[in-house]
Parts: sequence; structure tokens; C-alpha cells
Amino acid sequence: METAQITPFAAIAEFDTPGALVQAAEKVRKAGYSKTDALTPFPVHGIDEALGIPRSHLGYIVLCIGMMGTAAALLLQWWTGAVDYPLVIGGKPLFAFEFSIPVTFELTVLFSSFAAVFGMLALNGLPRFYHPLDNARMTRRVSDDRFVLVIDKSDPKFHPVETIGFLRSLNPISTELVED
Amino acid sequence: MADLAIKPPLAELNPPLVEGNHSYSTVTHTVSGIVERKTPKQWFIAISISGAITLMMLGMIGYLFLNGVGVWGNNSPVGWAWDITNFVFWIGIGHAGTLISAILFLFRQKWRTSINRAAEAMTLFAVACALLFPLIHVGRPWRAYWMFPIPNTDLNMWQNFRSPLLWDVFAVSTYGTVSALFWYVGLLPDLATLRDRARTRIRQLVYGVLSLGWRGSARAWRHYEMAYLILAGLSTPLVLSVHTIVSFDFAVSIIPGWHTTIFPPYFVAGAIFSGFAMVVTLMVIFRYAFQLEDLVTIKHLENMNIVMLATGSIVGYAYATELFIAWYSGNMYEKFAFLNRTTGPYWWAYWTMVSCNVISPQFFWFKKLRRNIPFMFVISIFVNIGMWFERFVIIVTSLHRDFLPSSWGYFRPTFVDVCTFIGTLGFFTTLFLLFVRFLPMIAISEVKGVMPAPGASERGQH
Amino acid sequence: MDLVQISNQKKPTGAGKHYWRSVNELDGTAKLEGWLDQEFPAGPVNDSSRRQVLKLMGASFGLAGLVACRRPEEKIMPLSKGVEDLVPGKPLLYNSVFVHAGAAAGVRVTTHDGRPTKIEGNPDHPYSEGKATGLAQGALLNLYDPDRSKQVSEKGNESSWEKFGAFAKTHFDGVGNGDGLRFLSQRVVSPTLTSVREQALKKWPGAKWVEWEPVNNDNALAGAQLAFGNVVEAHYHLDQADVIVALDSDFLNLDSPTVLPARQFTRKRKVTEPGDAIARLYAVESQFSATGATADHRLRLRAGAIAAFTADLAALVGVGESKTLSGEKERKFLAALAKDLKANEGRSVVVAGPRQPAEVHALAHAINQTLGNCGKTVTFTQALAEPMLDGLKALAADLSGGKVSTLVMLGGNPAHDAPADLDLAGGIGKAQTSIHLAHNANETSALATWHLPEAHYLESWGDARALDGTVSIQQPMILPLYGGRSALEVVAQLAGLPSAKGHDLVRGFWQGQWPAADRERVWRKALHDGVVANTKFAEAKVTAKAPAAGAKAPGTGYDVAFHPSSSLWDGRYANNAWMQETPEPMSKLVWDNAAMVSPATLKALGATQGDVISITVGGKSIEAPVMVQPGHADQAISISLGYGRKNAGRVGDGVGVNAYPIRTTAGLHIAEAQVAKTAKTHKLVTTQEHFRMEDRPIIREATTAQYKEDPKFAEKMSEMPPIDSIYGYHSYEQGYQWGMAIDLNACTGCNACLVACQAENNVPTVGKAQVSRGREMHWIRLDRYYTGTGDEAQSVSQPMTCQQCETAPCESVCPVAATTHSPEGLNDMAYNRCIGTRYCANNCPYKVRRFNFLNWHKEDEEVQSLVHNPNVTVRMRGIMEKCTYCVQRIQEKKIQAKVEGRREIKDGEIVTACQQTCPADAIVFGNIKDPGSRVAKLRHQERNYELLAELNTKPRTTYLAKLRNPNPELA
Amino acid sequence: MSAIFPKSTDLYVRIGGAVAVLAILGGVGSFAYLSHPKVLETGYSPVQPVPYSHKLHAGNLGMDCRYCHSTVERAAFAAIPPAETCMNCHHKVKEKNPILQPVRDSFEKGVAMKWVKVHRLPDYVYFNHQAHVGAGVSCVSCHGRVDQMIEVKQVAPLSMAWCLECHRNPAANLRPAHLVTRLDWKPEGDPAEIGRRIIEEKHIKPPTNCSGCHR
Repeated sequence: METAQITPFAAIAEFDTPGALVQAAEKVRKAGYSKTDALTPFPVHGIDEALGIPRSHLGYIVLCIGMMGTAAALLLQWWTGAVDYPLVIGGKPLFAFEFSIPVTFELTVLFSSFAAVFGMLALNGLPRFYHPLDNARMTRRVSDDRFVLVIDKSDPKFHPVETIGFLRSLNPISTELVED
Repeated sequence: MADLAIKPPLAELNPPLVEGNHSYSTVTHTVSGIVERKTPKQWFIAISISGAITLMMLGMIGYLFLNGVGVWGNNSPVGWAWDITNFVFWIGIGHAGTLISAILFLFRQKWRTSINRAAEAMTLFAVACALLFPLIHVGRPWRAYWMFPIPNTDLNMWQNFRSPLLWDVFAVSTYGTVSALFWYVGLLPDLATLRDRARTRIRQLVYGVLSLGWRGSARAWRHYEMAYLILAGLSTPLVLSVHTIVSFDFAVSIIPGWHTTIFPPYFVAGAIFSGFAMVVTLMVIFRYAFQLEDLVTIKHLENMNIVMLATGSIVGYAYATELFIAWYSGNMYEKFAFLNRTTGPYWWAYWTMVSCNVISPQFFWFKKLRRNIPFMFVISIFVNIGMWFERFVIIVTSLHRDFLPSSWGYFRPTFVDVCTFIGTLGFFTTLFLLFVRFLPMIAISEVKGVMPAPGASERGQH
Repeated sequence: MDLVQISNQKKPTGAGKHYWRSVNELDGTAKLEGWLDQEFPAGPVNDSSRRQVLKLMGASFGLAGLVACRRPEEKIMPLSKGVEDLVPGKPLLYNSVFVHAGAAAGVRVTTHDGRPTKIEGNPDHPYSEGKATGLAQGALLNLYDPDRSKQVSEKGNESSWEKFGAFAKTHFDGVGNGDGLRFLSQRVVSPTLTSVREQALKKWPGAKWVEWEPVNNDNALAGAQLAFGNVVEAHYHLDQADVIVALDSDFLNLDSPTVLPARQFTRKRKVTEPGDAIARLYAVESQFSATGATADHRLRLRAGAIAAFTADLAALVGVGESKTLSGEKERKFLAALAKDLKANEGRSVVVAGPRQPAEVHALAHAINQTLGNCGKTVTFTQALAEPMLDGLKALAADLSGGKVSTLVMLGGNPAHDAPADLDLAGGIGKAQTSIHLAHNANETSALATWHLPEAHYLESWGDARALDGTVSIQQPMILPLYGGRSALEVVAQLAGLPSAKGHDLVRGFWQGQWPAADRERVWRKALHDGVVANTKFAEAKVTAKAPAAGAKAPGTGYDVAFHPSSSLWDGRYANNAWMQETPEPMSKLVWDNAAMVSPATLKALGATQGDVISITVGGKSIEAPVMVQPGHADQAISISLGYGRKNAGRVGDGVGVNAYPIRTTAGLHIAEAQVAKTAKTHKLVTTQEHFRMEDRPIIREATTAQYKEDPKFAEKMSEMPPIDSIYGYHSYEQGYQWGMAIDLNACTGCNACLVACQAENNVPTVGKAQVSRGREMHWIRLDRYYTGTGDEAQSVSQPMTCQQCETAPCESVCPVAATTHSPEGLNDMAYNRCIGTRYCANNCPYKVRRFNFLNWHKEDEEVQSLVHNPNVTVRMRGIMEKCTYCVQRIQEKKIQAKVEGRREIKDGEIVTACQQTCPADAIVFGNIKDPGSRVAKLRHQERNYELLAELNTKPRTTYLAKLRNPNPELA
Repeated sequence: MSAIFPKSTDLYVRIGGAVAVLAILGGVGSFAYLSHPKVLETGYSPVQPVPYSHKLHAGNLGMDCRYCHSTVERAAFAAIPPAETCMNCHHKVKEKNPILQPVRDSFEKGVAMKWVKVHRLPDYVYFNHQAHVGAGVSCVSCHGRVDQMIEVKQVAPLSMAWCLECHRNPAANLRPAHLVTRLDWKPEGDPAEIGRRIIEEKHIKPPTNCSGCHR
């Protein structure tokens, strides 16, 4: 039911094995599509290369925030123990690296983990409860056993009719033009 | 897909991780089915029992708060007894989950996939039980928040960062938080699966909200996998640090029997040991109850038994080392402490510990026995008991006779001690039952990841 | 006036709670009585539980509490009139006198806003020298005993002093010359009461006045009678003696008086240099006493055999003809002992204990005379009184003979504690009218027609003589809480004297003794000093006759010896929780008494500890749990009196076994008994469960000879591996650096320090059940260890309290910094910061930290909280507490010095409670950085050592090793 | 399939999230503010049984604090005067004034006046007036200008943190001891300098360890 009136969001094609998806994806990239994506029930190896998706930068974010955790911990222990209210305890120094290690380590890990999780959500723009692809008939099974290839309308080469046609040529189970 | 070529030879070496002829959708169906099916009667029976026990625990805690720690058997010199024993016991249990999900992940142990979800859940619930005790064991629970560095305008007082107990506060709370995050991240894709399979509006909304709109886009999977890897990388040292720090509570003190340098590795080994035992206990029950034999195969159980055998032997070695060093050190207090452990008033506790922890796992040298479900179930129970006794032995027998004989004493538990501990078992079970009822107890997407790809083209992926 | 004021016992608010009266107001005018009544407590309110609720609310409310932010109103109630020398919040000290075992001991009472809160010895009193026994201090708690009788009652029905007055008037006018009238009082040592007694007896010539104390020194008096022909009091000067022989005498702990002998003896045992000579003590006794534990040589002999032993000793030193009643072991001991005594003529002394029969005392006197000790190490004066048993026998006879129409019992509990064969309980019933004055409505009150509440000695005027005759005025600090009256006042009222007010009587009597000119001055001075000048008896010159017929050999049965309880004495302190929880010095038994036997005897009985045995004397028998006492004589049982009360009160009822039923006139102290094991068992609870040192260098001991050749023996006893801190150490150089030295050579384990600490620091009691769980709260405990074999055991005692470690293990582990170190080296404990993890206690190698497992004040009545020291927080449940070197006393003196503009605090200006009261001066506290201080000097003695130094805790409390001075011939 | 959530959901979710965050921050902030002793404790001014005016007596009439609070230099506790003290003057002055009836009753009947406590420390805090006054800490440092208060009002938080401020550097609150009751006293010259001098001559080392105030 492709007619010129409707505003398309993306053209999608459905496959039943990860292998098929990856093969198709390679062709799509070679065909010069860049605003592409794939919906899969589990991380499919090789899809990133196939679609030319760059590596994640999450690691750097985590590193920075982890370091902040380290600093925060050391500051906390030094300031509370040696500056704000210095009390002689067990004849030990007011602040010492030795007894600061455990708490410092823990806070580093804590900060890093928060960074990893919330960083990941942020990079993925989650939570996102509505998505045009939800309107597609086939996307329901991507969390089960289907593998869907997506070409976004923002792609310069995108054309409702031609793109669909191109996708059909990759012998998917089916194709669909998703409305916004 | 790199390893497709070498799949056949691998297959001969390793039995398949999923038995029976399963496809992606059948896996999805088997696991989600548990959550979607009408609640079985047995579940209600089980949870009403465990719920009742949980209520008893709450009652005991209420009674404790009204009257004080004196309702327990703790005394002078035995200032810590069942309270901290239970704390260490539960924390130890928790460690297996993190180990399976994080360390085995880093070691690319694919067999972890079908048990890690349940194991992580177990971790969370065990930590929940453990966290209870530091909070209720204090004399003035309403002041327990003083253990956290909350800025205070009136007192101008802070915490003492020299105290291992404070390290504990940070370690355990961090551990709890990180485990929860790790677990939830793992759940996201499966929650999405449940959302998409949901028939009723409520299920759609609930799982829709919980899954935060996860759609399995490749661009999302890329960050997701990175996050998962990082969390695994963080959890691995974390889990080791947590029990190390727990062991510091004792190792950093001066009490003979506590003041021991081998505690950190010894505690970590013990934790893994007890944790795996608990996983086996639970898995044996639930794989039977929900017919998951295909996903949680005998191979999985056997692997865990091997780990138990290994860690159990390490623990046994640690016991031996303790005794040797006590004798070799020539320190009279140290010497006495261990002589007292093995032959003193608590000899029965010590030998229960040894027979449960060191002897019982040795049966797993025999393949037949470690693949025998009823047998491993019994052993896993023994190990659980033994590991509880290990903590009891370390804490109580060291405290009840230390330096000055004039202050020696003996500890006897009260009914409140006993009921509180049993209560935590109920609490733990309740949480676990709720988990298996409403959440996928096997990581669907991960299992799919390690399945041989279905036929359409020969090209599967790893 | 709201309760918080009372509950926390601080912020004294003038007339906060008016139990108070200043000395000169005590003869109070009606108006004063008036305002006293109005400010009297509305009635007991369980305050601590109320506080509990508030705490919980405070916990749960959170923000709610903040919004409703204004506090509950707290009232300040000043006096309506200023009172002379009352400065709210400043303690006032009064000298008074405490009568114990028929003799006076001067006390100094601390009062806070009119509440007596602590008893100490009066430094100017010859029998106190500033020190007080545990009992003398503990008796304070009886003042605030909520079970004290508050009502005059007639035949069990409520009555009043007015009604009694009316009755007495008519009744006592009707007794004619008083043929049927009998008075039964405790030992009277009050000159005023004596004179009032004379007036009464003049009015009623037919009347008789009988005295009775179940624990008395009849034997000593009778012994003197035997030896010298008249009743004199022997005074021993142990500080003059180099060789001391104690024949069944526990002059360091149980036999009264103990403070003076303990001081004299320990003075003779102190050393400063390795070479110093110390006195040698031989003890011959049945039960293992504190004296026996201190002795250099101890011979365990069943009580009944000591007479024979004494006879032999006498013979060996040349008194009477030689007998050999004793066995092999004894003879060896005797030979050496006799030699040692002869070698020390004039510098030795033989002391016989009150439980030994008159003959033994007579022999002892004879021996002392032959050795030329009389006039040197032992002197004599007139005695305070005659033996009392015969009088009681006569009274019993009159009662059963129906000769008595009116019996007036002044204090005491005769129906309970008189010899069983006299059946006084039955007799009292036979008297038409019986009147009983007592603190508590006890077993005797139940039998009496009239019961009158007796005033506590801190509530009433009086006076008392010490053994040497010294008189002290007993002045009250507080008006009777429950409107009680003293024996003096009651007798005066009955005799119809012009005034029956204690103050008038005492003052009147003494005014009569002094020249009119400076009466007022002398009176004020007497009150101020606590002693009346020139009232000592003159020394009596006496010579001992040759001893009476020889002692008989012991019988074949078991000897059972009755001795007073070190905690409850004859039972009068049974309702005193402090004393109930004060461990028996040797066995550490609390909340019970037991039949003490030797390990061998236990085996012979086929019993194990806690088994109940029946003890039968002359047909009457009691059942008592048996307990092993290492070093006890075989075939002998010792049991303490005072337990098994029925009408003592909530604390004392049904605690322990009543031994009085088998105590007869024939065997008042030692009786022959049949013993059999029963099937029953009884749980005995001790504060210490393990008495062996396990070869650990805890209490370090040597002989004087060894000390001389190896002065550093104490340090060498623990091999100290070179351990160090990875951090280095905090330097404690600035200002005062507090420390304590405890001389184990002086400590006798008498518990005086323990009770002093309890009173000073508001240490709670927990009861038998909790002690059995190891939850006793004493901040200072006396560890007792036994060495040698079970039978021939030796024993040592060690005061154990917070050692104030410089590198305190407890501090490092507290998560909330509730225990930290002060710049002056104190291990501070901030109760209000403590959350109660108990980690500090676990990590304390000395196990001196105490935890409030429950709210120990739950059942307290308001009046009980009046005993609290306002300068120390009353700890709630869930909190750790411990010794702080009495930091409140340190702060007080520091502030005082500041206010007086002094830079330095003098050495000895600050004394901790335990140090203050220690009769042996074994505990010394002070600034260890000041080389001139006593504590510094002691720490520099060679025998000084740090306990558990190998742990590198750097304790501020150090111990001085114990020394013994054995006779080489017995070594 | 059709989407579970309408298109607008995400917008609302984000707005909601922002609001929630602000709410939490606000909540914490206001709690911190309300719970601060300066807010919670100061300003307490209960109604007294007799409307005694410190402004009149200490201010206008210029009576010295120590006339009534006589023990402040001798004891830990600054005594509240007995009715007797009031009557010293009031048996002549305003001897008929009905407002003073309670005082006269107290004096004649010996019933204590029930004054309401204004400055209150917890049971476990041992404050000593003698020590502070002796060191030269003026009444005004803790009690404020009582001589200007008709009804006494708590002006200082009396919290531990507040005590510590001064114990850590007392100089600012020190003055010659004989001037402590001169609430309006202004130092000539640098107050810090005066303080330093007094610390010097009096050896003032206020404790900051626990047992300084808690026993």
C-alpha cells in the first residue's frame, strides 16, 4: 500500500536468520546507504561492520567518571578526618593512604558502574517509549526470532519506492514501508 | 561469525549448551512461557509458606527493636554471634551470582548463559538478606544512619575511616547497587521480549515501562555490549574486594583466630564455594519445577559441581594452613585459639564445618556422582550448612576465649536468634519465588546468542 | 517538676526535688515540714521507660518532629528561700558515721542537691582513714530502696505515727515497773542511746534490754574473759609485726573491722626497692579467705581442728604442756611457724578469728603474751559491750514462759536470724504486744503487733563509738524519705522523754558532757571533723592467765562453718542490688550463696558443682547447692549467712539459701553436720568462669628473694617480639598525661573499688539471669586466678579495668568515631555517639568494655534514680560503656585549678573513685609525665609491667608484680 | 502492530523526570534548612508564670546578672533565684502588684515557682558556667542581649557544631573576666588581639575531644 500521500519513516526488511541479515546488510552498505540500522533479538556478530557502525565511546565516559569517584573518595576521607574534625583515633594518623584504600576502591567502582549504565541509556536515548517502528507489523518478532534491516528516511539515497524495491532484491521474508 | 568454520570440531569437544531441537522461538517460548502461563497452585502454596516465615522474621526484628540486642544470645565476650554469622553467610552466597555473570563472562564461558540470570537474582536477594544484619545488629538501629557520611549541620561529626566496619558499609552497599544495575541491564532485552509477547494491556504497560523502550537496534546493542563488558570488568574485582573487606572485619582485629593474613583469599574461596552450592540447590529445584532440563543441562550442573570441588578443596587447604601456622608461629594465644577451636567447647561446630565443607565435596571426584541430581542436591545442602558453621566457628570460637581467661565465656543462641535466621531463609525464598513468577529466569537473548543458528542458510553465527 | 530533671540527674535546679534539708534546718519548723510535703514526689513513676518511648518517637518521627519543632516544656523550680551553703550543682560533703558489726566507721557522704550519692571513708576517723569497705559504700543504696516500709502498721493494717503515739502513751503508762517489758535491739554503740536506755530502765526497773546481732564477736570477748578475767577488746597493730598468724581469721575482708588491719598489713607489704623486707603472713583456715589468698603460707584445716592446732602451737612456743593432736603435715608447718615466731618475739602477732571458740582466743592471747607481743603488736582497751548470746537465751526463755507482755524490737530481724533452737519466731507470738522498728517490713515485722518504719542512718541523728572508743556524730543529709524514725527517737518517745527528736537528744546529751563555755564550738567541730575529740578509751593493762583446759580433737562428721556474707552480711543488705551483684571475692559467686567444699570433699560426696546437698545439724536440715572452692579444707563446709530471705523485697526474696535454720546456740559458728547429696540441682552464677591462667603472664609473681636477685623478672616473663606500627605513633607529650599503676602486692581483692566505681559512675545492675549470660556491667572487675593443685591452691587477684591504651584497638574499629583519644591519653567514650556495633568490645584484649544489652533501668522506680551521680550520664540500652579514669573528677579538678588561676594540678589532687577507697592503696592515679608523681615513681619500679604488652597496645595502666615472702624452711 | 504508548509519552516522561529531580532537590534542601539548629532551636521564647522583664531589670535598672544568677561564678549551673531574692526588693516595691502574686505565694507558702526553661542542653552535655565565665566568656556570647529582651528568647543554636566553633578559636569571645556581665561592652581596639592576650595569660586551651563535654 505504498502511495505518495503517506509520510514514510523508514523502509524495513525482515529476515529469519542472523546470517541472512548480515549478508543483506553488507549489500545495503555497498549500495551506499548510511542511515541504516538492524533490529535483532540478540547482538548479531558482524552486523556493526556490515552496516559500518562505529565502536562505542562508552569506555571513555566510564573512565572519567570513575576517576572522579576516586578523587571524591580520597577528598572525603582526608577532609572529614584531617580537616573538618581531626580526632586522634587509635594513635593512628588523621589521614593515611593505607586505610583509605578500601573506600576509595569501592567508590571508584560505584561511580564507574553508574556511568556505564546511565551512559549506555543516554547514548541509546533510552527510555524511549514511543518509536515509529512500533507501528510496523513485523517489528513485534524482532525480540523473538526475526532479524529486521532498517533504512531510515533521513538517508540521502532514501526513496520510498526504490528503497523498498532494493530491499526486496535481498530476498527477505517480507518488506514494509513504515509510516511516521 | 569468525568461528563458524571451527564449529564442528568444537561440537565434538563440547556437548551442546542447549539440548533437544530448539529454535530461537522455542527458547523464547519456553522461558517466557513460565511467566505467561497461569500461576500454578504449587507456587501459591510455596509463597504462602515462605511469606509466613518472612512475617515471622519481621516480628522478630520488631521484638528486637523494642527490647534491644539482649533478646539475642550475644554477651560479653561474644559481642558478635549469629547476627554477623548470618551476614557473612548471606554475603558469601551472593558471590556466586556475580562470579557466574561477570568472571565467567570475561573468561568466555558460554555455559554461564542459562544460569547467570537466576544466579544474579540470587545474588541480589542474598545481599538483601545480608544487608539486614548490619542494620539490625546495632544497639540503636535508629542511629544506624550515622554509618554513612551524611553532612550534618548540628553535630559536625564524621565517620572513622580506619574502621573495617565502615569499609564494609561502603563495600556491601556498592556491591548491592552494582549487582542490581548489572542484573537490570541484563534483563532489558528479555523485558522487551515479554513486552512484545504481552497480550493484556497491563502486561504491555508494565513490561513496556520496565524495558524502557528497548528495541534491539544494532546501534543500541553496540553500547549495550560495551556497558555489559565494563560492568563485568568492574564486578570482577568488586566481588573479590567485597569478601576481602568482609574478612578484614576479622583479619584487621587483634583477636587470635581473627587476626589472620590468609583470610581474604580464604573467604573469597569460601564465598564462591557456598554460592555455587546455593545455585545448585536452587537450580535442581527450579529446572525440575519448570521443565528447563534442556536449557539448564546436566552439563551446567556438573560444571558447578567441579567448581565446588575445587573451591571446597581450597577451603580445606585454608583450614589446614590455619592450624599449621598457629602451631608454627609459636604464638601462645594463636596456638590456644586453634586448639580451642578443634577441641574446646565448640569442637562439634568445628568438625561439622570440616566434614561438610572439606569431606563432602570430595565425592565430586567421581563423574557418576557429580552428574547424579539427587546426590548433588544433598551435597549442596551439606555445603550450605557447613559454610554457615564456618562463619559461626570463626566468629564465636575466637571471641569466647581470647587473651584473659578471666573474661572467657560461652555463647548460647536464643529463640530470637534462631527464628531471625530461619526468617531470612523465608525472605530469600519469597523474593526468589516472586522473581521466577514475574521475570524470565533464563537470559533469553544470551542463550540465543550461544545457540547454533537455525538452518535457513548454513551460516549461523557463533 | 517534670521527670527529665530526675531522670538525668543533672542540671540541678535548686529545689529540683526536695528531699533536702541543710544541717541547721534539720530540726525543722512546722513551716519547713510544710513545704517539704508539698514538694514531695507525687509517687513513683517509671521514668526510664518513658525516656525510652521518647527516644523511639524521636527516631521514628523524622520530619514530623521538625515541623512541630518546639520542645516539650521543661520546668525549673528554684527554692523559695535560699539555703545556707547550698550552691545548686555543687556537691556538699558531710561527715557522719556508719555502724557495722557493732562498731563505728567514720564516713564522708557526698550529697548532690540534697541527695546522698556516694559514701567514702572519713579521713579523720581512726578506723577509716578515708577508706570504706564495699558494704559501707553499698549501704547507700538501701536509702533509696523502693521496698522500704513507708507506713506504720498495726496488725497488718495501715496506721500512722500519731495513732502509734496515742497507743504508746496509754500502753506504756500501763506497764507499771515494766516486769513484762523487754527491749530487743541490735548492738548499741551509741552513747546517747545508752543514756536514753538507762533513763528508760530507770523508769521501768523490771524491764530488760537485750541486744542481738547474728554475726558478733562474743567468742573474742569470752576469750578475753578467759584469758584476762575481764572483757577487754584486743587491738592488733599489724604494721608493727613481721610475722603474722591468722587462725581462721579473715581480717582483710570478712572480720570487722577490715579497713584498719588491711591498711596496717599492706603498709607492711609494700616495697620500693628489690631488697625491701616485707611482713610474713601465715594463715590457718577452713574456707579459702582473702586473707588466706594473701598469705605466704596457708594451712587448710577444718574449722573444728584449729583449736587443736592452736593448742599445739601454744605448746611449741611454751604455753601449756605439749600435746600432739595434729597430723604429719600440720606438725611440719607448726615446727617452722613456732621457730619463726620465737625468732620474732615482740615483732609477731597471733590473731584468732571470731568463729573460733573462746579457748582459741585465750590461747592466742597467751601466745602473744609469751612472745612479748602484748603492748607492742597487740594492745587492749575496755570493750564496747558484753557478749550477747546469754541475754538472748534468757529473753527466749521469758517469751516461751509467757513472762513477756510487751516486746519492743528496735531494728534487726531476730525472728529470722536468732539461733534456731531458741524459736524466737514462736516466742514473739506469745507476747501480748510486740513492736518492731525496721527499714523493711521483714520476717519479724510479720509477727509483730506494731510495725514502725525505721529511718536510714543517713536520715537520722545519732552517734556511735568505734572499737577504740572514738565517738562520731551521725548527722543526716536528708529528711526521712518515708517518714521513718530512728531507734533512739522511738525509745525516747516510749520513755516519754521531753523531746523525742533525734537532734535534741544527741545534741542535748553531748552538751551535757562539755563545759558550757565552748559547747557550741565543740559541737560544730565534732560535726565538721566527724569525730569527737578525746573520746578514745585508755589502754588497759592486762595479763593473761595460763590457758584453760586443752581443746578437744575434732569430731568425725563434717564441720559446717557459718560466716557472714561479704555482700549481704547477716542478711540486712539482701534487698540491695549492688551488693547482690558484688561477686564473692574468692568464688566470684553472685546472687547466691552455696555450700563451699574442697575438690576432694566434692568427690567424696559424689556430687558435681550445682548439685544440691542436704546439711543436717541436730535434726534440723537445709538444702544448699554445693560449689567447689579450691584450697578449702576437706571434710568441711562453709556457708554464708544472709541469703534465703522471704520478706526482704523485690531484690532479695528467695535469693540463695537460708542457713539460719541449722544455726543453734550450741553451734553458732561451727557445727558438726551430716551431709548427703540430693537429686536436685541449682544453677550457680559467677562473674568469672575460668580461674586458670593457662601459663599466660597475666599476674606476675615472685618471692622477695627471687625479686632481689632478678629485679626485672616481671618484664622477662613475656617474650616480646619486636612489633611496630606501620604508621608510627602519636606523641603524647603536651600537658597532663594520665596513667595508673596497680600494685598487685597490695591488692587483697576486697571489692571496695568495685562498689566505689558502681556508685561513682552510675553502673547499673543486671540480675542473676543476665549475669549468667555474661552481661554484668562492672567497669572494674577483680580477676581471681588459682595456681597450684586444686587442693593446695594458691590464689591471686587482679583489678582489671580499661587500660587506656595509647594505640587503642577499640578506637580504630569504631565506625562512627564514638570512642577516640583525648590529648591527655584518655580513651574517651562518647555514649551519645555510640550506635552499639560492639566491635570495640570484641577487639578489646582486656574485655573491659560493657554493653547495655537491654534497658537496665526499665523497672526502676523514680526514687531509685536519686542515687545517680549527676556528673555521669545514665546510659541507655544499646550503648557501650567503660571506665574513663573517672573523667568527671579530672574535669572538675582541672576547672577548679583554672578558676583558681593555677597552672598545675597537684599530684594526688585528682583521685579516681577506686583509688580513693582502696584500703590497701593499691591503685595510684596521676600524671605519668611528672617525674615527681607517685604514679611515675611506681612505674619506675623494676617489677612494673604492662599487661599484654606483646600486642603493642601501650596501656596507660600498668601493674606491679606480686611478691610473696615464704619461710625458707617450708619452701 | 500498534505502539503501546502514544507518541507524546516520551515528552511527558522527560518533563516528569525533570520535575521529580527538582522536587527531590527541593525536599532535601528544605529538610537541611529546617533541621539546621539555627532554624530549629533559636527563637524559642516560652511564656513564663510571671511576666518578668529582663529588659526592665537588667537593662533599664541596670542590675548585674549575678545579683539573681548568683552561682554562675561558683558552679556549673547558673542558679535561678529563689522567690526570696525577688522579695528582697518587692516586699517594698510593687508589694501589692497582682502580677507578683505567684512570687509572694511562693515566698510565703514555700511552693517553688515553676519557671519554664529556655536554654536547654541534652542530658549528656556537661556545660560548666563557672569555667566559661572564669575564662572571660561573656553571657552575651551564648544568651544574647538579654538586657534588651522583655521575654527571654534563645538566640544561639547551642548545637555541638556551634560550641566547637568557639572551642576551636575562642579569641573572639573572650574579654576581661570582670566584664562578662557587661552585655553592651565594646572592646577598645582589636577584639581578636584582646582575646589572644587573655588566652596567653590564662592558658586557655578549650577541649575539642569528646570527654571535654560528654561523660
